[in-house]
Amino acid sequence: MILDLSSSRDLLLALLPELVLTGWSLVLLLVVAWRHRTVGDLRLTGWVTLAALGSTAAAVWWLWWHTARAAPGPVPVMVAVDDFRFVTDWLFLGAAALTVLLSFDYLEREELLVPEYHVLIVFATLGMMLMGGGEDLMVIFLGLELLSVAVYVLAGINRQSASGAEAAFKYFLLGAFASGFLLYGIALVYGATGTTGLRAIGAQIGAGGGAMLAIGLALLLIGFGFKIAAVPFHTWAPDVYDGSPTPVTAYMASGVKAAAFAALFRVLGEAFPAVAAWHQIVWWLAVATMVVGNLIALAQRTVKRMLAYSSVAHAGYLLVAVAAGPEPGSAAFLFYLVAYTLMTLGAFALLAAKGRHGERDVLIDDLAGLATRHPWLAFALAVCMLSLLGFPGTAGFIGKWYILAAATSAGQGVLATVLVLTSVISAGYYLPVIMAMYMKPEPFAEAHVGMRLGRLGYAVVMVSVAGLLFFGVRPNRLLDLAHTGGVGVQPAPGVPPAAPAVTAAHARTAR
Amino acid sequence: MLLGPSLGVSAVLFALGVAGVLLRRNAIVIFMCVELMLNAANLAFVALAQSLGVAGQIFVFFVMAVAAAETAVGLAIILAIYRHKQTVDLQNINLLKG
Amino acid sequence: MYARWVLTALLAWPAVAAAAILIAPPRWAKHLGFAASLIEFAISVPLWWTFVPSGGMQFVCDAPWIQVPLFETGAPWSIRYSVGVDGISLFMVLLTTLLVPLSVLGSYSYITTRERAYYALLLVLTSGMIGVFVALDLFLFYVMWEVMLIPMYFIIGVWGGENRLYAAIKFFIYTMFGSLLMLVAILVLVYLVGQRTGVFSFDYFHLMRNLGGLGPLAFWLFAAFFLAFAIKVPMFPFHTWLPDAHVEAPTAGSVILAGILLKMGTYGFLRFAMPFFPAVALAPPVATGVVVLSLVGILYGGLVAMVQPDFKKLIAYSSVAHLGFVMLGIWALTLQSVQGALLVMINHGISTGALFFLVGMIYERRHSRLIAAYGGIARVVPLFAAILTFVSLSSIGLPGTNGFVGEFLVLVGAFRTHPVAAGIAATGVIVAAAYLLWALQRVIFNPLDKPENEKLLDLTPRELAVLLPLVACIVWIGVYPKPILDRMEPAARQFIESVRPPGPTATALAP
Amino acid sequence: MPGALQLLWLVPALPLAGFVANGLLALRRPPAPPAPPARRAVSIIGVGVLLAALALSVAIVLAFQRAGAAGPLVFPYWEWLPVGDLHVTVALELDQLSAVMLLVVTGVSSLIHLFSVGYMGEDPGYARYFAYLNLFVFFMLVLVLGASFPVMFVGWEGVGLCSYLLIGFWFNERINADAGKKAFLVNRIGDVGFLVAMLLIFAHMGSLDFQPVFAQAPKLLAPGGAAITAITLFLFLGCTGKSAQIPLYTWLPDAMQGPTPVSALIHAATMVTAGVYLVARCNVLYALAPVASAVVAGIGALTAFFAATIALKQWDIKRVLAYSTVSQLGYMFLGVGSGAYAAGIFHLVTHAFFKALLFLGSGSVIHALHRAYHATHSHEDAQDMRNMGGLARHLPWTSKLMWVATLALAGIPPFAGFFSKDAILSAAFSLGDVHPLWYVYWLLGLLAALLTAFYMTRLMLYTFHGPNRTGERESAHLHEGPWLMTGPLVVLGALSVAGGALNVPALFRGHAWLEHWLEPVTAVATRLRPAIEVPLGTEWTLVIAAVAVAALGIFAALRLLRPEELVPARLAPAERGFARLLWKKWYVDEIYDFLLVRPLVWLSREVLWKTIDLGLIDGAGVNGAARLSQVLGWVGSRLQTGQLGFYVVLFVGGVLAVLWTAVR
Repeated sequence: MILDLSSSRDLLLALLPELVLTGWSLVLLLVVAWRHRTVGDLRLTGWVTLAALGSTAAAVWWLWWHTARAAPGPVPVMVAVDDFRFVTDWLFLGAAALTVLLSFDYLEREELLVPEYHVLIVFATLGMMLMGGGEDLMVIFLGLELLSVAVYVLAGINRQSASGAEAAFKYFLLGAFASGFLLYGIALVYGATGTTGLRAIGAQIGAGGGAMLAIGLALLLIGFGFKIAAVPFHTWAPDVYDGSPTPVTAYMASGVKAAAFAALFRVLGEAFPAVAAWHQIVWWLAVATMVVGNLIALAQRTVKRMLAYSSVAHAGYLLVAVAAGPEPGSAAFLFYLVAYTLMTLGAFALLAAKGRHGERDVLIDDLAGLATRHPWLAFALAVCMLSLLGFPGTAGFIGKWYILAAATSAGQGVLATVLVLTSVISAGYYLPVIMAMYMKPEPFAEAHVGMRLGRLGYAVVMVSVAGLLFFGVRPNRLLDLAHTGGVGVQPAPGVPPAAPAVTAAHARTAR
Repeated sequence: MLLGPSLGVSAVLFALGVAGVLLRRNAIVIFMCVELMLNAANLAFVALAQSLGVAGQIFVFFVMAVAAAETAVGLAIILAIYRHKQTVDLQNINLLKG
Repeated sequence: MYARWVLTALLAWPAVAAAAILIAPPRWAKHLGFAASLIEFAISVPLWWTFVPSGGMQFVCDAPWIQVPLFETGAPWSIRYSVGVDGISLFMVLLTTLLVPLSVLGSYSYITTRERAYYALLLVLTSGMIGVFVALDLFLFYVMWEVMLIPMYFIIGVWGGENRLYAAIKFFIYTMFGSLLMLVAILVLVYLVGQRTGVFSFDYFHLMRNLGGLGPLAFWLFAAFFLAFAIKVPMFPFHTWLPDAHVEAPTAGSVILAGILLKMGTYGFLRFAMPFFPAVALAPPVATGVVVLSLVGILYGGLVAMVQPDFKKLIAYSSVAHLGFVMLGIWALTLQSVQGALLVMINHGISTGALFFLVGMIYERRHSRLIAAYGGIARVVPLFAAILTFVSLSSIGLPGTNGFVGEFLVLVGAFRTHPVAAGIAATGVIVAAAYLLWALQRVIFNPLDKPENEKLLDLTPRELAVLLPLVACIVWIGVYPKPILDRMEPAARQFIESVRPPGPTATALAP
Repeated sequence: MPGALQLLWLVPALPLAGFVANGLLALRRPPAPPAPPARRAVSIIGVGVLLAALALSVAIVLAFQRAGAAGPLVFPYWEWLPVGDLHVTVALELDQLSAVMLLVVTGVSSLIHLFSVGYMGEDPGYARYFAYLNLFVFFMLVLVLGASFPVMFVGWEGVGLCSYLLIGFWFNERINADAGKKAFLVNRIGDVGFLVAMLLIFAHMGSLDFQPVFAQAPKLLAPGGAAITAITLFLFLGCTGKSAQIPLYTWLPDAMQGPTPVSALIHAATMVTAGVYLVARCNVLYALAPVASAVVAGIGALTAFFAATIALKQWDIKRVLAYSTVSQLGYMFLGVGSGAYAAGIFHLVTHAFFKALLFLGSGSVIHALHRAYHATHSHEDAQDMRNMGGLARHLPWTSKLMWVATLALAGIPPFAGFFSKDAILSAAFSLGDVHPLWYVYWLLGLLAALLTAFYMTRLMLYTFHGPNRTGERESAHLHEGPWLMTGPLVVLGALSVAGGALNVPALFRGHAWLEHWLEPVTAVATRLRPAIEVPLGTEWTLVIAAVAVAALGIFAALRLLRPEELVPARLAPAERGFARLLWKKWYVDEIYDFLLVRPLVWLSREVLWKTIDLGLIDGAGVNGAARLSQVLGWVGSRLQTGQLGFYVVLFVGGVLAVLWTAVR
């Protein structure tokens, strides 16, 4: 159905999911205001949150089902109405839901009786949805801030933990710093083009703008580069991931990063397809991120930090999809996000089951002999690791393969090569986990007695593992979905596709 | 009118903010520098608004709101870290590293 | 019916059986495994008769698998489940199905821990190996190629020797390094061909038909394929994973490694690398380089094998030498040499497999692979000594055994196109005799001076059951290889024509 | 075609069956000394198949003669290697040459099998021994009957294998195992020559079967051209390995570690003559390659002389005979090299007789001494002539028969050796006016004859005459072996006496039967390279010279040597001076070891394996890369200081880089 966003009714329809979630968030706030004493309250808010997320997803589905589209009109469109938004929304909601499921046991175990936790997750998710659907730089900025502010708090939600506090602290300071750049970039772009609407900008630029625009774009990239933890703006990520409570880490590694990527993708694809400059920048960011992330992960001993760096490395892989441009890259990008979210959540869920007090102390070798004690958990973790490694038979492989295909068909042969070479390095830190679990003896009899995963945790793990294996063998549906979603990100009509980028890429491969 | 100079001023402000974040060691001061950067952006918006229409000025309000929220949260976080470390000097806050 | 489904059955059955073993009681594991592999063999045997030598690709089964909508412009990338065998892969499949039951039987007493997992993995491995040999879709081929890594990785890493972890990860990363580059090459290939024809397909024949005129890029693509396969073969500078993997792997692992996995490299050259890029492969510098490398492999492998203190390492290095003959035969590109190469591939699987079995059997009794730990045991274990001698003789190519037939054909064929190389390669047989006879003397001859060797028990009926089929094959192929040669001749001819279009240079093809 | 001929396949098949049967018997557990019934079964199988084969081959040869087929008869059995234009069929070929070899091989083998029954009687590996022996005969028959180079190659390497197994028969003594390995490896070196020759032949003539190759060779290959010379030289390399010629002769003396009947059969009568057979078989090719023929003759002459010098100073009775064998093989090559193929084969046959006799004789001597020492539990070397002496009293038959063989070997008329040796020498001499080099060859041959006569006489003196040095307690136990051992000796003795009759040249009113018999085989060669007639006078001179030299040798030995001055081995002083040089075999083995073996092993171990493989490729390359990335990762993680200030610095650095890229 075609929504004429100039009419308030249609506008509300277009915003339905966000409105639903906002409403729920208010409800939750009220609930929390009265019920925040006992574990029961915690559970209650948790379930309410799940309900909120579910209903929002339903709302998204409703729009998707009616193939809602915005009518072309004079009024500047603030929020996109396309499949890209819907797919990413599902992604965010799913990540959030899994995180919540994961959090039930975790919060109880760590005695974190803070129902606000769930409220914050809802707000963060709302911010994500705004980022993924924002058709205007300002909306995206607001979404990002909404997200960030919520996550700052989540990072430090555990007031007892010094590391949690420090994580929140670092995240907050650097985050605010970075958002300063983002904002200034927006200002410059606004100055250069006179608008902040993405498609409007794209139409404005046409064949490319002046220095002001270039700088503005650069600053935008920096702002997003921080959120997606691209080298050299990644420095916060390991520490914050390390210090935050594990479910939050999972949420950050999957959802937050996904949101930032979605926004970045939309901005570059819709507003700046014709500007050649960002291709080079993204190209270098991708290479640096892949190399540095993988290399440093190689030197890690604790599982959590290793996973943190590996998420940096994966940001690099996703940047390759970005560098491939929206034309071939979008679908690969979405598919990979789904796979990545699943495997990250699965891995962190298992880590949460293994460890205590933030799991900062779980060494890779502490998993020794897990396979004999908890074969199924070991199997699940092995699947996640293989999927992270991009091994055939898992969704991780299809995702990586898809990105490679996109990159090669965009003429980014060198990027593809760097990607596979760095993946070889990544085998150097994913395999040791499997080795520890399967090939090393239990250090002592009670090594793994403490390890237990609640029913809901199991649900999370099973969902992700099942998803990974299923999409690894039969990804067709998901591929189609990703594709339809990817089509959403299109430059405004009449804007030439990023021809210079491809030629530049070819030149690069030729070199 | 005065577009160029006011943009220049905002740029200088922004640079100052960045420099402050670079050089200072006290969390509060750093945070103030960050606010400085945001305000630089605000100034740019306002300056641009006079030629590009009212949108820019509206943005400023958004940004101020956001800044306020950030401040609230930020100060709380700094407070929390102070509880743990009895200091807000960056030097001593490196539990997480490697 | 049979023709359409046999390959699918060969692929599916072991996987199903593996699942069954996992849920069955542990004490049944070995018997179930043996039964399953025997059934697998039984399924494959009729191939021998129903195969029509002149029929080209046969037993084809083809179905759509994954449709990857990559662009708006251009058709989707189609990945198919497409399998078939010709005169080249037929024998690889049969070799696999023959060696696997023997390996299972040979592991009965060797494997005492986690039997279910072991036999399940062995069967999964079987699926993977057969998949590599029958895949006619490059995506499927790649998937199988990698999938087969995991079971081998576990077999080495879990049931291997003291240094197994190092060997396992080395094997894994070494192989992955090559194959990932190959993946990029495959993608580039598909993309280029797709651009040219508008059909983005991984289908082998589609690519074969529409390749050519790749220009300088062809060299890099070939290089990627070459690296992947050369590591697997292994050719001279890329061989160092082999000794470690062979030595650390349990008997069955070594047998399958040497018997089948190595063949995948040479098979890759025969099926993909050379037919895809004949111009590059036959370009003087490349061709010369390969021939030189294979000569180095023959002599270097032999000489290094001669001084190995560890019997398994000795055999491992001897594999390098044998595979050198194969590479020489393939690149010499005459009918005799190519068929000789194929024959050497089969023979090496049989003879070296038998050698590994024998070493494993004596290792089980004495728990030492060091040659120096034995001596004079022919007096206490005459049967063992007799079979070991016989197999060694076949491995050094004594006329009347299979070893001679293969090497002789390679030499005869190679002599027509590379006389000098053939002459040098011929001296390899001296080295071969040197290292094996010397080892033989130090193991079964010489004074029986170690008291712990005096109580050794001779081969049990089960072990005989493992060895005698191989011995029978050794004699059969040595005396009457005609049935095999007839079945592979058309395929070999076709391979040569595909690489070097019939012309004045193809006199070697004239019957 | 007469029916017997159709059974040609059975001749090799019988020994093969014997091998299988005895092999299975040998593998019965436990491998204890077999009980008498089993032993009898083994002997019956082992010897029976041979006698059957002998009878059959006699019948076949008679049938062949009756059939009077001019050309060879080829019996194809099955296609072996049909690949493209390469067609190798498993086929046997019967012609005059292979007929002769057939008889020699089966005949001598049967005798030696009989002898072995007595000789190996007490050995625990009795069944294994006969299995190997039968297998050897099988391969030898394949060698002489094969109708194509590859089939012949099967036998060629097969006999090498059996010699390897039989030399190392008592494998629990390192020296035996070493000798066996050495034999196989040295033979392998020669076999590569054979292999390369086959490659050349196929490349140039597109076939590997004897008939087409020999038929087309004159058309396809320019006489004396590079191709034919290369082919023939590579073939000869094979011969030097198999037939123990310079430079590959060193394995044969060591091969004496095997049981004595084996030495008699394999290392004197049959296998080592395979090279001569090969050259005779390829006479067409050699006739086309004069240079190669000259090389063959030259190497032969040289070896004949060189080996004879070593034989002068050996104390081990079998080693004397071994070097004598090497030298006599040299003779044969001198003959075939000089184009006198018939003469070469003739000497091959006669040599088979008397050398087998000598070995078996020495065998019974050793047997006797061995039993003697065994009876008195003393550990003396039963093969050292210094422990013998005066055995003629204890072993009358043996000594008489060995004297016959000695005279035959020395070339004293009318014994067999005289005729064959004379034919070779005159053939060599006759080529002298083609090229003076041949006179040198002839001279070498003559000197070799002198030395031969000398060392053989020495052997006989020290062994059978003079005082006994075995020790008085032992000498009581010295006596002949059972009839099973002496019987074959008698037969061989008769053959050594009468063998010459096979080919009495016209000079002595004979009509060179063997030569005419072989004519169909050598016809082409003789057409290509007609033999040069020497005037009657010269021929007589040559004969007289040869006989005189032989007589001189014997006489000198009788005069110079003093058996009574000898002392038993354990008391004997070390050799000195030139004698030591000879005794040490000119140190050839040591030189090979020093120049070839050690450097190769060192290279392989220290350079190839430890340096290149472990050091460079694996250490620096593979693990180096892994370690490098680990180090880089470590450095990177150190940069992650945890200091927010530093993070900001990195951040701003990144900002500048990005901005620079953007505005550039």
